[in-house]
Amino acid sequence: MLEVNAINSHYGKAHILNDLSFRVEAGEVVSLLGRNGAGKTTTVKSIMQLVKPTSGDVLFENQRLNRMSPHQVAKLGIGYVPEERRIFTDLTILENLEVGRQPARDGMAAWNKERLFEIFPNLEERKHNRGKALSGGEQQMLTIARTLMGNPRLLLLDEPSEGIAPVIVEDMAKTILTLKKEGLSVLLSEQNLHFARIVSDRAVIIESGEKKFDGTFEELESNPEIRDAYLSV
Amino acid sequence: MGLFIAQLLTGLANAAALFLVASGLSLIFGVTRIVNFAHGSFYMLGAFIGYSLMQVLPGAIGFWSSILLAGLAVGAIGVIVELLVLRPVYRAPELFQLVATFGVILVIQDLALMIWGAEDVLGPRAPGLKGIVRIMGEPVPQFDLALIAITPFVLFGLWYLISRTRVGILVRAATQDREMVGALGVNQSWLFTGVFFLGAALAGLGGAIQLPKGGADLLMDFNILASIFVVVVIGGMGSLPGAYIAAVLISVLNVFGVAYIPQSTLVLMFVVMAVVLTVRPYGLLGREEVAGEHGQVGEPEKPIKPAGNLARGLVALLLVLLACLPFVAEPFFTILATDVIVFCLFAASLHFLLGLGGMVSFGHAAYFGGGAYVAALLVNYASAPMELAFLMAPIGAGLLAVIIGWLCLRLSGVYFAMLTLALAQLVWSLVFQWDEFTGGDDGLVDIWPAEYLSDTTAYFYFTMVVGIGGILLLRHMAHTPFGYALRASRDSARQAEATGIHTKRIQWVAFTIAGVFAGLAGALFVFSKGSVFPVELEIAKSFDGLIVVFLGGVKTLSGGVVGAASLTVLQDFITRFEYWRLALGLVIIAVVIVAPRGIVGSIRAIAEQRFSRGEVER
Amino acid sequence: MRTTKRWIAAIGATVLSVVAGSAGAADPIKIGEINHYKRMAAFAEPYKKGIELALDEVNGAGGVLDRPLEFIFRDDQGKPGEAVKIAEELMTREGTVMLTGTILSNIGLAISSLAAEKGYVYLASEPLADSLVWEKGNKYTFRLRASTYMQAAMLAEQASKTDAKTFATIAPNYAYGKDAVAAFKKALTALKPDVEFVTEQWPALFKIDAGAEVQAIERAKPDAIYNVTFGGDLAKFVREGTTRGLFEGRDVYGLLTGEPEYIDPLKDEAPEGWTVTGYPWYDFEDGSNKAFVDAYMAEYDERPGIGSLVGYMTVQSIAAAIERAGATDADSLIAGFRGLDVDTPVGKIHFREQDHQATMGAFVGTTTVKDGAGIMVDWVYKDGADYLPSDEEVAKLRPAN
Amino acid sequence: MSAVLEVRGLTKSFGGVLAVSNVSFSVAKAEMLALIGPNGAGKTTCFNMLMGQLPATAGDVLLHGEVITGMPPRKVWRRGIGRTFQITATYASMTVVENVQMALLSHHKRLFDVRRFAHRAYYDEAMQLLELVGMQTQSERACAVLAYGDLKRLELAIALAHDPQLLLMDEPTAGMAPKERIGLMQLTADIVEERQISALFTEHDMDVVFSHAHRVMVLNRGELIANGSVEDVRSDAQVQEVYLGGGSLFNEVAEGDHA
Repeated sequence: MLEVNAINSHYGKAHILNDLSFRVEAGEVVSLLGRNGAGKTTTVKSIMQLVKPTSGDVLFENQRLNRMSPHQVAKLGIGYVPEERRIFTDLTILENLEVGRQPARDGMAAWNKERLFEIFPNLEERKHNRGKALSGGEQQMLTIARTLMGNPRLLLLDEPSEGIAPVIVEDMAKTILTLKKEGLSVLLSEQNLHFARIVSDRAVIIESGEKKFDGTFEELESNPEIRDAYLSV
Repeated sequence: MGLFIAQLLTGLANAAALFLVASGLSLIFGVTRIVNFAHGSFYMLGAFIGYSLMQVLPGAIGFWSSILLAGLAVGAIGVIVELLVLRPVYRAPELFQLVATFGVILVIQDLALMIWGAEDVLGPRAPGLKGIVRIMGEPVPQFDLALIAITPFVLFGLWYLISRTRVGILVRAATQDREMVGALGVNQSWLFTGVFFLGAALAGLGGAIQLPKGGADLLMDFNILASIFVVVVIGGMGSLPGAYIAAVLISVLNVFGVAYIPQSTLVLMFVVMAVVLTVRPYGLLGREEVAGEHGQVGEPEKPIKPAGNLARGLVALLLVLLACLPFVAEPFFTILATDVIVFCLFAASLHFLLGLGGMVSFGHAAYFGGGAYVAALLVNYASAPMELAFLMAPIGAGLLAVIIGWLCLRLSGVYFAMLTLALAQLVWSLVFQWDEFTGGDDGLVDIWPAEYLSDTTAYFYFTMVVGIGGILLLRHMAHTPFGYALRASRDSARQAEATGIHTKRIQWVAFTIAGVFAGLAGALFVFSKGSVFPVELEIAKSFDGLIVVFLGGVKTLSGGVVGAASLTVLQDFITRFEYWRLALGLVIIAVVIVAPRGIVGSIRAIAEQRFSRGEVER
Repeated sequence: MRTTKRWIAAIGATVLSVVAGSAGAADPIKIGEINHYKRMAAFAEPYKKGIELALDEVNGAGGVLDRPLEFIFRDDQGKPGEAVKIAEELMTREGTVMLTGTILSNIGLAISSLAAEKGYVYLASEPLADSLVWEKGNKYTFRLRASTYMQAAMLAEQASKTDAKTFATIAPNYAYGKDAVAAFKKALTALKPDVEFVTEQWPALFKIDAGAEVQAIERAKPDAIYNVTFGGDLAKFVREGTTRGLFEGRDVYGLLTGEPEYIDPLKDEAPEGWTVTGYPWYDFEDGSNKAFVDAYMAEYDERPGIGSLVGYMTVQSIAAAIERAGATDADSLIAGFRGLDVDTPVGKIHFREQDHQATMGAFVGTTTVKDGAGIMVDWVYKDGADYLPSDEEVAKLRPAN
Repeated sequence: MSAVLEVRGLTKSFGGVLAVSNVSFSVAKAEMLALIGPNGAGKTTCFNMLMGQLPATAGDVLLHGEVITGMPPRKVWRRGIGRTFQITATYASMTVVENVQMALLSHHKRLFDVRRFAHRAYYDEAMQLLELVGMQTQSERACAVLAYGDLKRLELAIALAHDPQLLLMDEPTAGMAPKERIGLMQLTADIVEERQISALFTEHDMDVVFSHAHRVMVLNRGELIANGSVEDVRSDAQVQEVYLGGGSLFNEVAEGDHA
């Protein structure tokens, strides 16, 4: 579904991603693990074309994304949930959802407000409230809901558990599993290993913009060297 | 009572065009964060295009459709400007785009002169609305009533568009975080273009709809600029109802001002603005600016280090070369070099504020002109010797900066900029209109230097010592603890405050220092020209300063000076041609597009790419 | 530090680019002409055409002192500081022998001050400020055109002949407007001590709020109105005033209102029955005025403005002064101008020795609309010599040289 | 043991909504006290009131018995409280060492000095602080290019520049890799121990909290619902419900992980 082929990305002068390659298959949830500064966010942004890779290809359903602008990428069916949440604080919840709305896609049930409120009941209660009145957890839910309104086939989640109370993180995990059942593919950038393990099928570990590991969590478990070097607890 | 109502209606009618133009500016600023200096030019184009259309389209239908078509045409011109000029520079540092819009002003001025000629044109009167209606015995023009009736519909239409439609939701979302809107699948470029179309169209509509009350002329672009900025700021940047309330407030107050204090014209508007912003810093319906919330803060400045020995040696050598100028070049070049140094000092003082302090002052001319006026007034009234007058100029300008700085520093960002503009305009209008004391527009003349400096060469050396000395002093200050504290207050006021730095006081002192050095430049200026006039306090002068600082590179230490020197020399050359405004405008736009980090910033970026090392500017 | 290096390079580049621009053939006498060609194009263009017309005539007749006369035109962007710089450049680099030009009074004053400081001769052609030859007058500065005071006094004379007792004034809120009102009040009060000024309106220049101004004047119920507004302000004032009936049954006196540059844009909405100063180019039947208008229209195929006349007379005055001086150094030129008599389209004018003001007068008449355009009828030419203060008064006003 | 900091009935309302409601607690000398709670519970608001960045609606803050409520942050700082921020706040246009020098210049009251160059001032002192947090090798890098975790460490160095009595650390380890988290907290613990100063910190990583805090307070919807030892708080039913969660999904995995 998504294929990242030897991309290099720079941020200013700093070389962040170094010949990074990995894949996400249809219906799969993949965790992108690594410590802060390893290049996780840059990877997500490079897929989204918010950062332009200087070389290499990003392919989504065999279409080359390079040189597209972010809105074209989004239109193709990639939904982006940024790290800093970035909800529109002056807009109501309903309006936030409206910003994300895109036409339905063939072969998938389109998301609408009613369906989303089933998954995120908290949001319905406060649908006329402005974004700034929401708690951190609610804001995070809204970001995901807003992105789902675009009916993506692949969801890019950048550190969704960051700064969220453990109890909400549990809800988040349930949500991701629900979405997986709906047929969505997910690429999850995470630091919370516990969380990543529950929701994802496979892990990709990066360090200094290079891939260090790609495999299932069982394989990761059986490779303590890798685990300790890049993630160790 | 009848007169009171008639006056109220006059005010409401006057508010119409003002609101249309200001709402367009507010909308464009809200979404694109561009302070569009060229908005007055759109207004002027609306008037001229509307006028031309009315010549060919007959009758009432022709009249009203001309107004609409003028709006659409100006909207289309706005789109062209957005696509060709602004789109390439959206990623440049914040506020850099205003340099480009300044280029657009120049280009449009000359194009309008080419197309419509120099003579003012009088707009045709509205067919069927030429007469008056008697309201309680007072005559009220029918067209005034039409304007009063139309404006709320426009306001409602805009309000509905912005708050009830999907497009409006997207516009508001983009106002806050345009990158995120793009990442959600919305083509934000077209959203921007659309907003620019709408904003420009509103300005064009404003220009066309006032035709029956006036006409079109080549000065109307700058003439409306200050008023619409005032309206937008009083109403709250980005708020349409705010713009309407402010337009009505200003217009109605103006009508009563004319009736009861006729001398108050000009000053009144700025007093109202100063009062409103003192009570409500973000305007009547504006909301607080949260720094960096728009996701386009731009990359931070590079760390700085004092110049090394090699660089110092080079500077010394160049100064020696400069000192040889009177011996090798014609006298005129000594005069030009004097002008260049004076302007460089002015730019350096603004850069100190803007670059190091992160405080964007739109009214820096107040201290330049203020210093010049202090010196001139002392010479004129107290027959002060040149030395004393020269010394008092920076002190006087500094005092002015102390007061204005105190008022403005309660705000930040664009609101700060706007308040500095308003207060500078207040100073300007006082000087302009208090002619018993300041000579008004006729200025103060015969302010010549002391005997021993009266020779052009002697004055050049004097300027070199004082001017370049001032520039070097400002530069030195950047490397001292105070300069660091100033940068710290800019980079992170939170951290600075949490580590014992009184950021507002640091900024206040810096504001004053910038005022002092601008005043020093003003003193050098007045004695080199022998006279001073209110134009030295005008918006255009402040803009000149901003343009050169941005053009030179706001995020580099030498940007202000390099920009000032380049522009002065370029201008001296280019104004020899007939359509120099067109040429200068195009040159400015070209530089903006080619070198979005400014001249020095771009040269440095190229050098860094080539040598790919060094995070430190020398 | 890159700063200074670039800066020098930039200077050097200009040096190179402009050094290649000297040397000529017949060694003309050069005059530096500074004006706001862009900022005030509607006024500066006819003025420049007037100059060029006169230059052709002067040079066609063999020039002055057997040398061709040449004007070097430069645009000052409407900035006094820029004008001073250009003046210096013209005098030091271009080799001009004297300066002339400007419409705006403030720039005229700036150049005049420079002229005195540096010893350049300056003929202020169009600026109207009274102080140019009086309070700020100096040895090197001469002025051609009838000043604000003179023209206001002409209108005051007309106003004194009616039985209007209460007056309202409206003038742009800056130096020229205030001078014009003060001069009118002074002259009128002198002629008719019992007049009363019931309101003074001061709209901001080019930012008039015409509806409000008309209401404020109407509220004061004056017998007569004295108008100094011009340009876009005038248009708006006239339109609002006409619509709201302000001018019905009132005498209106308009300074400069009858000049083609100001009245033409009003077309068929030009005010009727106002007493104004202006230039009735369409109404000359014969004589030197007619000859000038004909020559101008033959050359340019458009009507002359008052600026055209001033430009033409500027060249005539300068040519005459140089011829009379016999040399082009400053002292000779001053001697040439002082007491100079020049034959011009409006007749003989005289450059007074006591204040360097020329006695060029103005046309005063009544406005009306004919064939969709505003014109002056019943006009007379008033000689400026009759509207200047007495010599003692001038001596008091003018600093001793 | 006398209290370094004492908070009495601290309250903050934003337009009638209570963000922090009648919170009272004290911090003892050389104590590491954690303040935990869900996002939006009022932790940062609390910090902002302690430091003077936000005026309190009601209540008092006492430092060594002196009331500091209502003082601006810079004065609170001079009295001996240093803080780090949830969203890092550093001087992006300066080098790492200059960031620390800036705090030292402020500490030595040399901010208005325009005679000497700043980049030489207190250089050695600044380098020592950087060494303490393990940032000495990056001292000449531009702050703007630092990784997030390094910024957090730099903030700590800045906060230590004036030898504070109390450190306020708002989510000091957010955005760090697990190993770095432990390292930073261990470093903090060492400093607290060695200098006998106190630290009050907020944190979402329960591993960090439970392994380093001497005492834990839980804030929920502006109210302090628990205040006690790690064990007490961990087993508190209310805390589990509103914050820690049942752990149905996590615990087994987490346990396995630690094994």
